[in-house]
Amino acid sequence: MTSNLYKNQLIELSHNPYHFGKPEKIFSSNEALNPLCGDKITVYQSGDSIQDIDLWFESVSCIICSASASILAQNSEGMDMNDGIEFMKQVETALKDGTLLDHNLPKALNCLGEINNYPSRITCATLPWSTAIELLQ
Amino acid sequence: MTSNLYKNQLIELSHNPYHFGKPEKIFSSNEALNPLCGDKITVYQSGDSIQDIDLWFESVSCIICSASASILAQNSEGMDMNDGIEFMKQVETALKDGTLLDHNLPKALNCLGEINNYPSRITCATLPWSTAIELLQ
Amino acid sequence: MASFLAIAKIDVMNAKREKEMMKIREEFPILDQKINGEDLVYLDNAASTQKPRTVINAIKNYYENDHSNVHRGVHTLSVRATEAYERARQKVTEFVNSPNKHQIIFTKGTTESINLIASSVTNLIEKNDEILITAMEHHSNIVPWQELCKRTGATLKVIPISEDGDILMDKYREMVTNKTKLVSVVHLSNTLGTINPIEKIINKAKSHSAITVIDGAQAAGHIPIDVQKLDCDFYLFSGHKIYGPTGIGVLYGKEDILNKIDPYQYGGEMILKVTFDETTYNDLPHKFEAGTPNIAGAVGIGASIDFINSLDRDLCHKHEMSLHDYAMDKLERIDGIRIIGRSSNKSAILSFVIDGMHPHDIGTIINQKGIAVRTGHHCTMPLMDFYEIPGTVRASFSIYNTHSEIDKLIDALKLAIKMLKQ
Amino acid sequence: MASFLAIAKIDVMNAKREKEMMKIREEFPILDQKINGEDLVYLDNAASTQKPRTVINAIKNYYENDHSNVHRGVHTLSVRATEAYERARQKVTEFVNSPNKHQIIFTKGTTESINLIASSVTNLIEKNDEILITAMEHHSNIVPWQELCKRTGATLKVIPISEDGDILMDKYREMVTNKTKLVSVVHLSNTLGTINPIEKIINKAKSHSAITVIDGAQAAGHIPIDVQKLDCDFYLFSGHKIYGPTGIGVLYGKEDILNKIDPYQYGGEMILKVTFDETTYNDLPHKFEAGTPNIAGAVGIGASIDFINSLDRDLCHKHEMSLHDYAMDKLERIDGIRIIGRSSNKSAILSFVIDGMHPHDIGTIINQKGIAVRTGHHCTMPLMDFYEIPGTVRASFSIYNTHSEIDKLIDALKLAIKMLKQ
Ligand SMILES: Cc1ncc(COP(=O)(O)O)c(C=O)c1O
Ligand SMILES: Cc1ncc(COP(=O)(O)O)c(C=O)c1O
Repeated sequence: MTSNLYKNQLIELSHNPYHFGKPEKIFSSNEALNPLCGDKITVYQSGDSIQDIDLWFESVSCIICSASASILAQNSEGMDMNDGIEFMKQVETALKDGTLLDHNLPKALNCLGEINNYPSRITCATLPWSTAIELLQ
Repeated sequence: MTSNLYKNQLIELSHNPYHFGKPEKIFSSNEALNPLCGDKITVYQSGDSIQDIDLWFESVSCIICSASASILAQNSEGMDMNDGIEFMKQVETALKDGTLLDHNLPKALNCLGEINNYPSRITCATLPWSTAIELLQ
Repeated sequence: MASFLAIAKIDVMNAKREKEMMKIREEFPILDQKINGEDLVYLDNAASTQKPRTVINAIKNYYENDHSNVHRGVHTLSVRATEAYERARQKVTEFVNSPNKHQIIFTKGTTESINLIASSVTNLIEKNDEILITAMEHHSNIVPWQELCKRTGATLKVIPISEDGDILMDKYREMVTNKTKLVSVVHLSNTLGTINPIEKIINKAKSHSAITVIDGAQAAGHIPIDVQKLDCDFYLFSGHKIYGPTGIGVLYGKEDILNKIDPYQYGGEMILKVTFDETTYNDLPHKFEAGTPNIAGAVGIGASIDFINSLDRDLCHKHEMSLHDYAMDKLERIDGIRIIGRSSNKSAILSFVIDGMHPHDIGTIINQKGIAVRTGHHCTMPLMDFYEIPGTVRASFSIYNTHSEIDKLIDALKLAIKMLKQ
Repeated sequence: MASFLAIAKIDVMNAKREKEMMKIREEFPILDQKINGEDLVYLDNAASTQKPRTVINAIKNYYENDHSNVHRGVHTLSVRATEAYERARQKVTEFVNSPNKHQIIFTKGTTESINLIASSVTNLIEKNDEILITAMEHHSNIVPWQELCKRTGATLKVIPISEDGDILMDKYREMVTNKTKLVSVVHLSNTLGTINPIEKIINKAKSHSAITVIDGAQAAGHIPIDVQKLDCDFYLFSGHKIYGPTGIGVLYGKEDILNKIDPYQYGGEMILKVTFDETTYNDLPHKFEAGTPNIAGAVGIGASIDFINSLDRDLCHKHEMSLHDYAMDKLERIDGIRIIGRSSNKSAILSFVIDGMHPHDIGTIINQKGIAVRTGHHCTMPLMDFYEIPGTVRASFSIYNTHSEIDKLIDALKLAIKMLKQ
């Protein structure tokens, strides 16, 4: 009877997040706060342009947020801007609505499938995505 | 089973109040409002000095207030200032405490003896007295 | 003969309607009691309505099952309390047809809602600007604007009313100019019962880009509110006047203006980030909700909205107006009575004075018969000055009142008059 | 051997005391429930305490029997509601030992109380004046002063604290000068548990004629308050943290300063006379209580004070501290734990962080075991910056908690650590 949210996969992801840290070359960046807990995340677009998505992030945050950021960085890599924004918006909405498992989204996201049972933690999961969308728009 | 407060004596007093109106010669005056109902009373000291008390009053007010003012004017008339203030303070306190009948006060006041059963009306009864005390002090 | 039949027909209809309403009356535990040995007749509904069992129980259940502080907690009770609080906001959103939930701010009551606006718009008001209110406003829709004018150098202007208690719309139209920055008007007058033509008032104000504020304290419980249709900038009301608890009120605002004006109170919840050098404010609605909110109060107002939604509002309206008309008719037959407020568009509020008798004396005497009316200036002193009276006796009717209660009111009034005249 | 006996003796005493306290626990209906299949362990008392049956019933009874609007009514229900409201004020008066009833102002809560002061003292603060707060203040005792400083040009200065979480009193004494116009300090820190030496702080401030404000949000439920002995200008707290309802708070003020400062909100009750040209304000406490007050909230806080008065407060204090010390001892044995707040003068609040683990993750996981703790910055972000942490896990104990609940907390924490370390 322990939490269903904190699965191995999620915890591992948060221990070894993808693209955690400042990239060598920063094209642009965006910082955001989680007003509920005061957590902070900075999302960077690496390289010379915003066309090919290559996101990195730094954060002081919980496992949900770190894992979510890691999934974002890995699964958006190489998308062009428009596709990327659309993808991110889709994920953000699905996280909020609790419909993550209903769409054809990257499997990696499944580990956040339970998040809608933890309403106070949804912002933790969406924060990287909303921050990235703001960055790209 | 009608109100015990509204006795004939009280109503008569209010219909024919003693010293109702502006005196010919005003030494000083004081106006007060009842914040609960917005009623207004002006108390006048008639004559050339404040030494011999001779109070008059004008008011837009309820029966309780008018009758109380009438009793005040009649029963303080001719007192010297110090005695008058003491008397008025005694009545004011007795009205508030509901001890009007316990003291050796003018009989005319007995018609206000029930006032402490009408807490929202106590200020109506005390207003002339507190206004007069302020005037004299 | 025809007219007699017509009257009889109305009576039957009224009686039928009243029978319906009596099921609702049973929902209000407070009404079933004796005052001075007589059945309580509660006709002070414009001051505060009574609460149905569902509202009282919603508050009790909240404290017995779900209470915790909101918004910042990850544990179950905190999540539940947050959901209960936000569900209440959703109910208010639908109740006034706000386009968004975050445009609903919870306050202490109408008075705080108006104070919030008058304080937070300060940065939008300049010297020589004009603020318009009407001659029938409640003190809470007068004094905050007086203070705003003091602070900013703006001028407060008062739209006059007719002897019947209607806003003089022609005068109003003349008064609105490009100097007019804000118009704040009561929807339903608590003293006169007048229902003001706020659609027209708002339209005219908007044609000069003035901010529009509607004091809905009395209206919200009686008139269905649609803020999108009204298109006002702000609409305000109190929980305790719509069968809900004390200590909770509502401010609806348009999104752009809520974003433009300053926060009102500062503290927890309303911030995004605090350092000793600088503070960043949170988004709507949190920007205007500093500190631990009245969670149980919100739950209670939510339950009161559920209660209202469960009513046949048209039936309720007809019942209230039938009580009003019945009382008016009987009152007018009493010698020396003067009705204050004779608008042709009225709600079930009846103010009157009786020649040579003070409202307080009347109120105290009829209370001996169990009858609760409000007496005095009803926080509308300037209106009393206009009618040159010290105050009125005000009987205000609600869904749970009955025609026989009005008979009792009339009998008690006659007795009071007899006593006071002697 | 000696020490083993000593420990055993304490345990017996604790157990005996706890048995006493369990009668009190039964008064709190909410505590008897399962969360995620486990018994609720409510350790979030610093955010909000739970309510005893007597408080819940007082509110219910008020609505079922006595509700009406207050102060201006002559009918029986209005008189009763007014008496209930003023009786609550009398209870608060005695609770804090205020010399007079009219020095007790009812507000929405601590946050509003502080905002009221920060707004109403504006006319007493000038450019170049200094306002002192400490590094451990709650946002509600920071942001209103930042805004006051913005408005007036005064400077906000922050009294530093030690790593243990104590105010550096030497530094404080240096900082108080003739420029110091106001000192606002938390009595009991909601994050650290530190009980500040407010008598000394107030004395020093008064020696330079500074206004003293004490945020008693956390203290009022745990420490007997005597405002006359403290001799502070203002003392503030919230109902919901002293077993009372949400939406009601208290501001105690000295009479002279309450008379000197401006009103805060404007409307009904707080006026003596209103014309369109001019308004005269009412006396204390009404000057600061505009609009229909939270009558049921006042009745509720009155009942919560009755409840506190019915307790053996010394016993309660010993019980809470025994829980605190027991938890502290067990926590310190856990690898990687860091206690935040180690003052030698502490209340039963325990904040901690665990190496490499985020408070939110811990809070969410132990909630699965029914355990409610608060996680995050606790509205003290600048304090988090001082300790260079994003937040803490905070377990705060109340009279109804038990030693075995702490065992459950510790077990759940160990499980969370195991999960998060894997
Ligand atoms: C120390 C302290 N001050 C102020 C507050 C604010 O109290 P409220 O949210 O009840 O207004 C709190 C409550 O979180 C607190 O702990
Ligand atoms: C028309 C009107 N406006 C404002 C108010 C003030 O409402 P509250 O006292 O609930 O703040 C009232 C209530 O008396 C009212 O009738």
